[in-house]
Amino acid sequence: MNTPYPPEELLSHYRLMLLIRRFETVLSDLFGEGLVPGTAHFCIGQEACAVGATASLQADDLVTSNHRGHGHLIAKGGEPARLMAELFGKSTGYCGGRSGSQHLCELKIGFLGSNGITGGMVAVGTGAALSQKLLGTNRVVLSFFGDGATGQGVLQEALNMAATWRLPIVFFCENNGYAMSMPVERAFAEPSVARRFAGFGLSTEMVDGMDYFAVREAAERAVARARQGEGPTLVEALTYRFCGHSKSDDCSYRTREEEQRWIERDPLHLMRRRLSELGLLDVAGEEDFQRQVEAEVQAALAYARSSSDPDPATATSNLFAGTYPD
Amino acid sequence: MNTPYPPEELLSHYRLMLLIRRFETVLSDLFGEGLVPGTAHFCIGQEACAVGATASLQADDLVTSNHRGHGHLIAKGGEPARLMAELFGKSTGYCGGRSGSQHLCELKIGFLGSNGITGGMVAVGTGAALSQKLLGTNRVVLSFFGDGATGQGVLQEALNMAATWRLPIVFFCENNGYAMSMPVERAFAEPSVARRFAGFGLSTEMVDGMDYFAVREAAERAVARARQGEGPTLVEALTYRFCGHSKSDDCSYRTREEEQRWIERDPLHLMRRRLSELGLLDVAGEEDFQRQVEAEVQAALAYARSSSDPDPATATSNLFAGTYPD
Amino acid sequence: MRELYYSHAIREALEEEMERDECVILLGEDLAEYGGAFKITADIVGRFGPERVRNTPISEAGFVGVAVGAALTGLRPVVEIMFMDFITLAMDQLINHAAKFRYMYNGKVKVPLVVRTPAGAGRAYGPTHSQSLERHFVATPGLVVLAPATAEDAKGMLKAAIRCDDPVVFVESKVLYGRRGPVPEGDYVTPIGRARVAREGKDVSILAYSRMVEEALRAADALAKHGISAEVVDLRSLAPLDLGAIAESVSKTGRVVVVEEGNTTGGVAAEILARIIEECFYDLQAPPRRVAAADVPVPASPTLERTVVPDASVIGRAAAALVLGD
Amino acid sequence: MRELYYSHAIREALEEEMERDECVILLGEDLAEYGGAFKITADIVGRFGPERVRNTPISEAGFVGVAVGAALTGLRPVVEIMFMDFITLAMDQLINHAAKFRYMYNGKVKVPLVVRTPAGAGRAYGPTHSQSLERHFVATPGLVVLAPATAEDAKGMLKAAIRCDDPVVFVESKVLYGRRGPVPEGDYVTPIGRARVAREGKDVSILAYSRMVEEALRAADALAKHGISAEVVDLRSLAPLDLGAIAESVSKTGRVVVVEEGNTTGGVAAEILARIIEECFYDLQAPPRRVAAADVPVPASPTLERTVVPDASVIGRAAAALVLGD
Ligand SMILES: Cc1ncc(C[n+]2csc(CCOP(=O)(O)OP(=O)(O)O)c2C)c(N)n1
Ligand SMILES: Cc1ncc(C[n+]2csc(CCOP(=O)(O)OP(=O)(O)O)c2C)c(N)n1
Ligand SMILES: [Mg+2]
Ligand SMILES: [Mg+2]
Repeated sequence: MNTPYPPEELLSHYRLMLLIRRFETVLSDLFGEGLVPGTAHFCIGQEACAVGATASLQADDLVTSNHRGHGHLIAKGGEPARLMAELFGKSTGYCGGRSGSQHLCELKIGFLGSNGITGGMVAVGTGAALSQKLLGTNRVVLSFFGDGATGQGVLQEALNMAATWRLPIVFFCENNGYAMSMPVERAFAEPSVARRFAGFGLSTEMVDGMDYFAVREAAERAVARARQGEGPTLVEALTYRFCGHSKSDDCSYRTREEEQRWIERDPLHLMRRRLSELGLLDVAGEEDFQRQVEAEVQAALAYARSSSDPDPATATSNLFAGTYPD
Repeated sequence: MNTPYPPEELLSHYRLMLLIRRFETVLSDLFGEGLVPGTAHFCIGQEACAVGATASLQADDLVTSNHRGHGHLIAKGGEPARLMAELFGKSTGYCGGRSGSQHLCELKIGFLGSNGITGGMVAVGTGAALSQKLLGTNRVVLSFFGDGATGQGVLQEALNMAATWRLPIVFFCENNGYAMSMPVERAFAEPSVARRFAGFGLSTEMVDGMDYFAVREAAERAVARARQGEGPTLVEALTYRFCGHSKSDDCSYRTREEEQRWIERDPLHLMRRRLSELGLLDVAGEEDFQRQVEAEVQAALAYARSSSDPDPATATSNLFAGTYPD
Repeated sequence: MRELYYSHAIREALEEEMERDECVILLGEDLAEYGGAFKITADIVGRFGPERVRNTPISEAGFVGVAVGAALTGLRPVVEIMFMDFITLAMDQLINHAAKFRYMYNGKVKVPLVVRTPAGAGRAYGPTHSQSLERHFVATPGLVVLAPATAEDAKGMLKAAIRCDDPVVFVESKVLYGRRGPVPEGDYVTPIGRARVAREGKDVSILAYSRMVEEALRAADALAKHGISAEVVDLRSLAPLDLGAIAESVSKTGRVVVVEEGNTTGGVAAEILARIIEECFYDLQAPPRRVAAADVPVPASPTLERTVVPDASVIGRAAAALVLGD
Repeated sequence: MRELYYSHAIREALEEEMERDECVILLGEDLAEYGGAFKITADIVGRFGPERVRNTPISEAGFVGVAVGAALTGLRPVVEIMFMDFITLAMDQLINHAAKFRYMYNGKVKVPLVVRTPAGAGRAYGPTHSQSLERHFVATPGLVVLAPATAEDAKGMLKAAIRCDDPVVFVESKVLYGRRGPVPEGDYVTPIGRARVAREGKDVSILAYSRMVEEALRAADALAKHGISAEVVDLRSLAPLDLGAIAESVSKTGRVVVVEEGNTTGGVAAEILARIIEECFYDLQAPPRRVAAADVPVPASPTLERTVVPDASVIGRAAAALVLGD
């Protein structure tokens, strides 16, 4: 048993997955208690997708995300504290409290943005890939979306343009089997996203979305193709959200047995097992990580709680860049 | 050499193709001389699609059409005179002069409508198919569109819903190689419409769109599937428009050689040859048809010319069905 | 009279209409078993089955297009757009299809379509889940736009909408969903095109709709304490507008504040101001005012959201300034 | 000064800006070799190549989305929507993406996007090829909306639009394309947010934009013959509006007619009337009026089209009635 990846990297990615899990779990509890405004969608169960796919990128590559984007942001280097502050609607949040959970952006870490419009950012990401191509940057775009989002025409249009123009983008679909309550088999005559778009003239690949290694390998192949000018790849990662769709959801549309089957393939367990098989992680190491992660999440929470609300006087600022009169 | 179709029917369909050709040719000349308001798109070269596909329908089946819809309307039983009057913007036109070339409708003959928004009517046709299914009518919808229209997300969304819900609809794509000036190979990484959507979970078929018999046979298979509750079929008919995209177009985006190759496969010639091989049509018969068709087109023209303009006082009528105050 | 939640009043209207008319069907995301994001349609699928209560893929353009086609051919679809913000994806289906068909086909067809959708801020859902976009539909000839403020009207107006042969955009309020009010049992219809005087007064007219009626009434209470008698008119039918009721109130008070939850510029209030100027100029004792959201997207932070969106205190101040002079 | 067609002035602006800044690219249907439906971009691809002058598939939502993403990441895309009527397909990209990004990401990004599109009736193209839909963008915070009436402004304002760091909807007029007027050579910019007095007068102000300026000037000529001195203000920047210029003209004349080619209800004129009421009420000697299209789609028949769309004679009558009393 070995791996081509540096042990330090694997451990730090595992730690990142733990961090995302803990962040989301704490957050979800806070929502449950009504302590956070608005709503949010948690990616508990899908951490191998966020971390495995992002692992294939360089720091200046770009990511676009969707409503379930906390993991993507953290995986791309986002700070839990500023994310938490954003969720609390605080001035120290990534977007000063304006954006909330679904509309995140931090260009400094190549996180181009998420948006509450399902599917919309995939076209935006495709445009970012066009920029990379025309500006000759050699950067790649990784665009995350769900199975449900593939119902959107604009996403399908973007797939075609990316394929036709051979843009440097990886379309990464986290197929977690449901769009809110809608099972993928009921929304699409062809439930596999990779098979559905196999005719679109781009590379497609299906991968186990619970397995960090599988995700990372597929994403690396796709990123390499993109970077070498061989055009886009659509990666379909089969995964599952262990939580409800958003803060209030009793998951009545799926069975406890199905949930159990997936929970047995918890990406954290799979990775932990693999790391211990590789001799990289023991119980003490795991506990240490857990402590670190807990501390980081609690610090994020403290930061968010102690931050100030945005100043109402700023409520209309930053609409336009322009200096022309309004 | 024989055919399963009644001779009378074949002859009348051939005559219909001649009629459409003549109608469009005369109309195109009139536009050239600036004698018709607005604009229009002629289907010269694509008559086997309109007539062959519509031949697979029963009278009360429904058709939706696109901007290049004169042939579809005439094939479904439309009167050239009322169509011509509509193109002239006259009160006797199918929509009282309001709709012009691109927005035709005549429910009496099952022509549900065309619209100037490329791709839009395919979703509308899909909705009509949903009605047939829920109302249990046993009717089928035939929805015409071009290769270019397949770029529209809403059309792709409709394909999926029809496939998922197994709706009684035939998606009939007239792939004439271009969307306006855009070659299909440049617009789509996968230029074949049938191949591009093969993964969508509907039946797909590619057919020679210059050959009435091939079109009709494919359409009949598709209509039969639809009527038997086996869901939608996407038929891709390879065809060519012998004319420009619309009234003013010098076709600089394609070569004269390419045009010549297709003109050698003129659907009228192919059908005429076949009919004479079948012993159904001789030179006298052909001349007779030509005379009939010429007379019909001239009568249509006379009708349109002698019709009155719409009364300006009616310009705002028929916006709402409602009786509530406005 | 028994009291119902606004949300349950809507559900009752749907159920009664589905019972009354087999052609009424529901289409939208997650509205079957899940009951929709706001549980409005909970349990309806159990009664009427999945053919008539149809979960769609996430394809707003497509399923609104499908509903338009279904409405053209005998069904009476009631579509749910989960948040009004997403209706931008179906704008073409509404503006270039549903709204135009009857007119452009010269009265040959009708489009008995209802698009129900929750609008408005107040829940810290952020920029893509808080908009009030009815302005776009009021500005589109051929559409009816309704926006009830009470549970009673929610039921009566939805019934009117479903029975109406024209396309209706039915604006619900996600905040009002949780309000209770008296609702008659059984069948009744609130006529389209008629405003309602929610509170009589003589010094100033406050015209509002949907959730803003509540704020207007609160403002009127406060004004009363200062000896100002405010009349509150619930416009509820935005297209057609009840100009008679508006004129009557304005002629009585001579002063008018028009309130809207959406942004200030280009909104429904602008149109109403224009109409008042055109119809009631000489009745005015002071320039009419509008109170609406600041011209920015709705921020997620509750502090900022409150700053941006109008409430009773801004309304009250505007009304008082009108009466007392600035 | 040399004279150019309005269409050629636009082309010159595009070429000069593409020359000046490599980041400027063109995206749209058929705009490369074919030069677009109105030949505005003819020959540009020859100079700048197909990477920067990029034909798209028929995917308005997709390619506007792509352009938004490109604008976010360093390019300055100028998108062409072939007819403004089709912009309904890209509404979500404009309203929920382009317009919101800067605000909701709290000023971290800019979206230097231009969407050029020909609007208006007058060519008998019918209901889906004749609309003036700028109202929707004026009503969306975060968008700049420009609508030049002269060749000089077409060039200067398009340059301003391209250099502007905010998303711009640039409304062209298909009728004005064929008008010539003086156009300075070389570089100049018409500032955003500034109206232009097209003709001075003292009895009544006629505020108009795009093609309606021509009609307003014609009306002013006719009014002059009856001794009425009309001032014509070309608004040209619809968002931001030049309220100063409007107030100045209104305070001079005390009477105002606002003209718009689009439908009456909910249009740009409604907003301007509302602003005038809010800002200039006590300057008014008579109720301001609007002159706009009847509230119906634009019919194809030239007779009906003329009836529905405003022209010099309706404007003149409205202005005269204001001055002389009804
Ligand atoms: C345009 C649009 N339509 C609908 C929604 C509501 N919505 C938010 S998330 C979601 C399901 C998305 O499913 P999927 O893409 O599979 O992502 P997942 O939630 O499973 O991660 C829906 C319907 C939305 N936000 N935007
Ligand atoms: C939404 C929309 N986009 C663009 C157009 C302009 N347009 C009209 S026809 C056409 C080409 C359509 O190509 P295709 O679907 O292949 O049909 P064909 O003209 O070849 O028959 C285009 C771009 C339109 N009418 N509607
Ligand atoms: Mg999913
Ligand atoms: Mg074509």
